[in-house]
Amino acid sequence: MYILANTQASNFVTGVDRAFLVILGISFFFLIGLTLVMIYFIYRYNKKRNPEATQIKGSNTLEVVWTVIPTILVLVMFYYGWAGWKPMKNAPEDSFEIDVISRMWNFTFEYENGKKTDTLFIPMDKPVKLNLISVDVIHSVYIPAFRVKEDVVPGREKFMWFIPQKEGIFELFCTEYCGLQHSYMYNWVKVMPEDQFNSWYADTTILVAGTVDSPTASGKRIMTNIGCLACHSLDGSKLVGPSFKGLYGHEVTVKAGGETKTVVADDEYIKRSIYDPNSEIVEGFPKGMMQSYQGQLSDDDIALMIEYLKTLK
Amino acid sequence: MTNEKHHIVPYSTYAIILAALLLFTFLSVAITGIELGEFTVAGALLLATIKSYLVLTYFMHLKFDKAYIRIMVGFVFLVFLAVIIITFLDYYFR
Amino acid sequence: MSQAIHHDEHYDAEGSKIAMWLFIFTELLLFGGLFIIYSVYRYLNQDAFHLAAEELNTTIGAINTVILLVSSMTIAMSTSALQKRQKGTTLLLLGITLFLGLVFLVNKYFEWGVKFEHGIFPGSEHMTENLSQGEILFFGLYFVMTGLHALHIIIGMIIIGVTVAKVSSGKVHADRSALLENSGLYWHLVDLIWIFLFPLFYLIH
Amino acid sequence: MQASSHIPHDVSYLEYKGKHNGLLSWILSTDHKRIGLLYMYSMMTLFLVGVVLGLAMKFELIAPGKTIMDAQDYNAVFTVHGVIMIFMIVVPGLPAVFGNFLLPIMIGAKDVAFPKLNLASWYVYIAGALLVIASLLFGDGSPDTGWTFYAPYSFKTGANMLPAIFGAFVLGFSSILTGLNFIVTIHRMRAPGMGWTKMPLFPWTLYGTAWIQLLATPVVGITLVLVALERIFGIGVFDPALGGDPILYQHLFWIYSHPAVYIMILPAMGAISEVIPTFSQKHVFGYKAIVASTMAIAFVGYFVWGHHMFTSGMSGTAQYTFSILTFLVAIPSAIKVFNWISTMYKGSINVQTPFYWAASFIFVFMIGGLSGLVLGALATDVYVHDTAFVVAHFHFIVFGGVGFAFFAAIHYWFPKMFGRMYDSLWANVGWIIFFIGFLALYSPMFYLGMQGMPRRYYDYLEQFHAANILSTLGSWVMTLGLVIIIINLFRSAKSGPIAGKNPWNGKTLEWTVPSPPPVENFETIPVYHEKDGPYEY
Ligand code: HEA
Ligand code: HEA
Ligand code: HEC
Ligand code: CUA
Ligand SMILES: [Cu+2]
Repeated sequence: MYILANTQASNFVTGVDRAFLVILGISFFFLIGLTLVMIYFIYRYNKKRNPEATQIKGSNTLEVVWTVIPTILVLVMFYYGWAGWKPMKNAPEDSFEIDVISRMWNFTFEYENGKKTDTLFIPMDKPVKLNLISVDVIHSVYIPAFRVKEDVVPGREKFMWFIPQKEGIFELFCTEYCGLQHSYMYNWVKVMPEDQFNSWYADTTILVAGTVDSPTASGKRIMTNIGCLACHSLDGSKLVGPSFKGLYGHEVTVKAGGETKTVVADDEYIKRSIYDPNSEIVEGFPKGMMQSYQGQLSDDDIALMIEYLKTLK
Repeated sequence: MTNEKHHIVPYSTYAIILAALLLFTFLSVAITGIELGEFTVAGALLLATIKSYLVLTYFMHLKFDKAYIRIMVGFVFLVFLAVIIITFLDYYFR
Repeated sequence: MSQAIHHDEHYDAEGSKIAMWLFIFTELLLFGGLFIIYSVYRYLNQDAFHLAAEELNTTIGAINTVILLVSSMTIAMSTSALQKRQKGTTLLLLGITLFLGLVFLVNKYFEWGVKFEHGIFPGSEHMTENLSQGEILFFGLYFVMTGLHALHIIIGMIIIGVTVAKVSSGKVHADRSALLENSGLYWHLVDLIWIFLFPLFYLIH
Repeated sequence: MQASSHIPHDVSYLEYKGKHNGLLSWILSTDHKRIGLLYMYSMMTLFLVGVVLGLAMKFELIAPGKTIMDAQDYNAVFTVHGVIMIFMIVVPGLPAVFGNFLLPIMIGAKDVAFPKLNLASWYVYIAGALLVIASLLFGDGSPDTGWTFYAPYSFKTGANMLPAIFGAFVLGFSSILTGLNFIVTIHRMRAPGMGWTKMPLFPWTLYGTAWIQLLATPVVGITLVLVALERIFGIGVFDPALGGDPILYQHLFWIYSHPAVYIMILPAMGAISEVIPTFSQKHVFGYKAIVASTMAIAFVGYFVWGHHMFTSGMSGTAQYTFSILTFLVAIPSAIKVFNWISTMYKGSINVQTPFYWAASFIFVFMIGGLSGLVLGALATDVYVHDTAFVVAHFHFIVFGGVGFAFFAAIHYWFPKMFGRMYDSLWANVGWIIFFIGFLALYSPMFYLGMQGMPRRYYDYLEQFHAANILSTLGSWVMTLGLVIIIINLFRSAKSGPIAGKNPWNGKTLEWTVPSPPPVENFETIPVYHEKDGPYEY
């Protein structure tokens, strides 16, 4: 169990696990103790052994005792809970900042130098601050190994921070229910020693897609990374959005501003659909599910994606 | 199950209360007309509170009812107040 | 344990009064939820709320306040009249109350009408394009809260209507006045809510 | 208010022929006992739907990947499961079934204060339930937001939300009307001489519950209306795109839904507080402390809602205030547990089926409640919030608490309700199987949560597999227990041996009337004297 195999993966682990141990300790004490007492009473004062009950109506002393003692205990629990949580609220000034863009149903991590990834790469032993941004509904970033969790609320600026202290790969889940693919909205956190991280970070060539891949391959990669395929299938089946299969060059019936019209899915249309998806709504699909990718995808990216879409006959 | 005799409130009492209520209404219109900054809201709400107190006690007969009904009413308002205050512990300290 | 004499359940005025009060509590909290929302958004969007409140017509608001207060008095008087066994006066006072309620609604109708003409209604293009978020919230709340209040006026008028019928047929009289008292309580509740709505929406700017 | 004079007192409420026959004599009856049974049968039906959905989820989760349904179905299933269980079963559950049946008898009255309103509440309940069910069958797919309807997802999703939201609203109305009726009944209709301190504990908990129903339900009502308006008109109050704050939605939702959990548990505690003294043949220990803790739970429970939002980004001040208040509300529950166990001390314990249920209630309630303390503390809640740990917590306490209390209550009052006895042996067999299945079903979820498995997950990583298998097996064992229990009760209601007036030697008023009770309960209204009281053995 995480709690017992104290993995020390971040600076918060100690505080949180201590709170767990205190609360669980007291809880087990009462649970086992009271259960045993109850079983003993049932056995000892069974009708067979004790045919005549002794009427006792209560005892004020006892009532006071068992009000005061639990009160003290819960205040102790509160204290440990508070102490373990307090440091989570303030990120150090010199934290390494990463933007987390959450959308249905994936996370994109954007670094200050423009790198974008779908796995969170972070340096060890340095405070990391994640700026949490949602473009649609509420999500939540949860890294169990680090004992951190924070909801990502649209329209609000939020953050979380931690100091990774252990090299390795950890899970990162979305824990706020956010619709169809909620359970697939997980990713990995890769903690690397600082020098290794720095060389990864400095290497911006991976950013420049297309130098190694063919245009269609990089188009497909971009789409997979940014999460289009969560809503759009490649095989003609209907998911949240229309399938990409056979989309390019065909006619689509859309509703725009109350009117229904047909348009041909050419480059312009696809670009519009990505930058301003809610101006024209494909018939039979809900408005407001797809959010604009303006600023997330460049025109070049879209060109590559269109190349890929063309192959999906 | 007893049908105790009601206290009959004379018309004049109601008329006086109405006059007071109207007075407070115009007062609050006047007050919010002048710039008091922060205090406008407080002033308007204070007057509204006084007005609702009058309505509750006289129009709604609380003054003539058994004490426990008054206690219930007070309790409900307190609960509501507490809920608002606690909600603001979030918004105010953000 | 001994057994008492059989006593029949019958008309329990106090019981139905408590019931009415309890119902009023739920109504208060129903609006209470909206007041919480209002105060939070007001706190978060002070300036926008000021700006938006300018749009509302204080005069109409004040007139409506006066109307409601007067109607509250008339219905309160009607209980006294009933207890004094003045059936005619009771009915007259109730009639005035109903009439005032109607006038209130007519005013409201015109007030909303003007807003609609200016393109101010939930989801309108004018709002989403020209107004700030705080103003949209203000008008959203304005329509919900005054709308719900108007709904309560309508319900209150129906209840008073029933009371009028029962008073005139003699089913409600000085010794059985619970229905009248309860419809009075309900009407005062409507008044009570307006006492807060009025300054919150019309006055504070 | 019925004309009472010509209703005979030697005919039981089950046989009494009023104006109507057959089904009509039930669905038009204003007799509180018949209404209680109406609620019971309608709840049982809905409950079976909920159970089947629960089992379906567990079956799906037996292995990662798709087993029997796809993700959209799973999301709809847990939503509907949650909505049915919360809004239709456990919130109205004990008050509507046992409260209706027993409250008037226990306080020495002939009926509730407003019998017609009481019947109307049942119709409102059915209307709400049908609306929710309709959202499944018609429209663009079942609701898929979880029972919490969190904004903004709840007005973004393409699913058929409106009937479900409106249904929940209507159900709330039913709950308010029942609460209102009970408060007036308790204030006005207690038997002569029965002061507040002589009222049995079950009516006391109903009283506390009724106040929460009255004061909390309207808040969720208006909130749900706003979500509906948001969907229809786009008024913007919770839509971040229009300036609204989704966190405010959560505040309002939990202002109701946290007190709602005490609506569920208080009557359950009340039922347990009746069962334990009767089977210990002893005066309840600390009557006043139990009453005071009931009211304290009802009151403080109103101010702790924020503990559901520790990760949503409330201010720090709000977070620790809510945490402290949450801990404080645990104290009265602790007091109750201590008093129950002390009641057994030096009793003469008659270990029968209801007592088994009551004792196991205390056990599972402690587990559920103590796990609540883990959730109430800030550091630990941040870790386990929205994981399977929370699911385990609330199944232990909602279902372990309310469900076990329901079974304790039905086995306790069954002879009173139907005039017949059930087969104790089968009842006990059902209990032990159920109990074992229960522990196997939900305990693994604690473990899963501590491992970091989020809730509302259709699919999961391989490391969570083993515990999920155990949990699924547990659900089957428990269902077996449930089937045994239900069959036993149904058979006995028809053909069990005749039970006397007072098979358990209870001391509360319901044991002084015949089983099943006649239509107006008492031929003459009982009077309490100085020495009389509900638990004077
Ligand atoms: C019947 C319903 C019920 C009851 C009674 C409770 C009781 C309690 N609940 Fe629970 N709760 C739910 C139903 C209930 N809960 C539900 C349905 C949810 C999930 C909603 C959702 O998200 O879908 C939830 C979620 C929930 C959360 C949010 C978790 C999260 O989402 O992150 C929290 C956090 O504080 C919490 C805390 C508590 C506490 C402290 C109590 C306390 O009242 C418990 C008190 C009891 C005891 C403490 C045990 C008995 C005492 C002793 C054995 C003596 C020893 C005790 C001491 C020393 C103190 N609950
Ligand atoms: C009373 C509440 C209640 C009950 C009884 C149950 C019963 C069951 N629940 Fe529960 N469940 C919830 C309330 C309840 N659930 C809620 C609120 C959620 C959250 C939904 C959400 O996330 O939105 C949830 C979610 C939930 C999940 C998590 C979904 C997820 O997060 O991925 C799972 C997983 O397996 C599950 C399983 C089960 C199973 C197998 C049963 C059953 O099969 C167990 C069978 C039951 C019995 C054998 C008898 C119980 C008897 C009574 C309760 C008394 C009856 C009373 C009367 C008839 C008046 N439920
Ligand atoms: C949250 C779900 C979701 C995601 C993620 C998503 N979309 Fe969509 N998409 C939709 C929905 C729903 C529609 C139909 C409604 C509309 O037109 O806005 C749609 C419509 C479209 C259309 C028009 C399709 C047609 O048949 O005319 C295109 C093109 C498109 N999306 C491309 C993309 C691309 C490229 C991405 C990723 C960068 C993406 N979508 C991500 C939900 C999504
Ligand atoms: Cu994103 Cu769940
Ligand atoms: Cu809670």
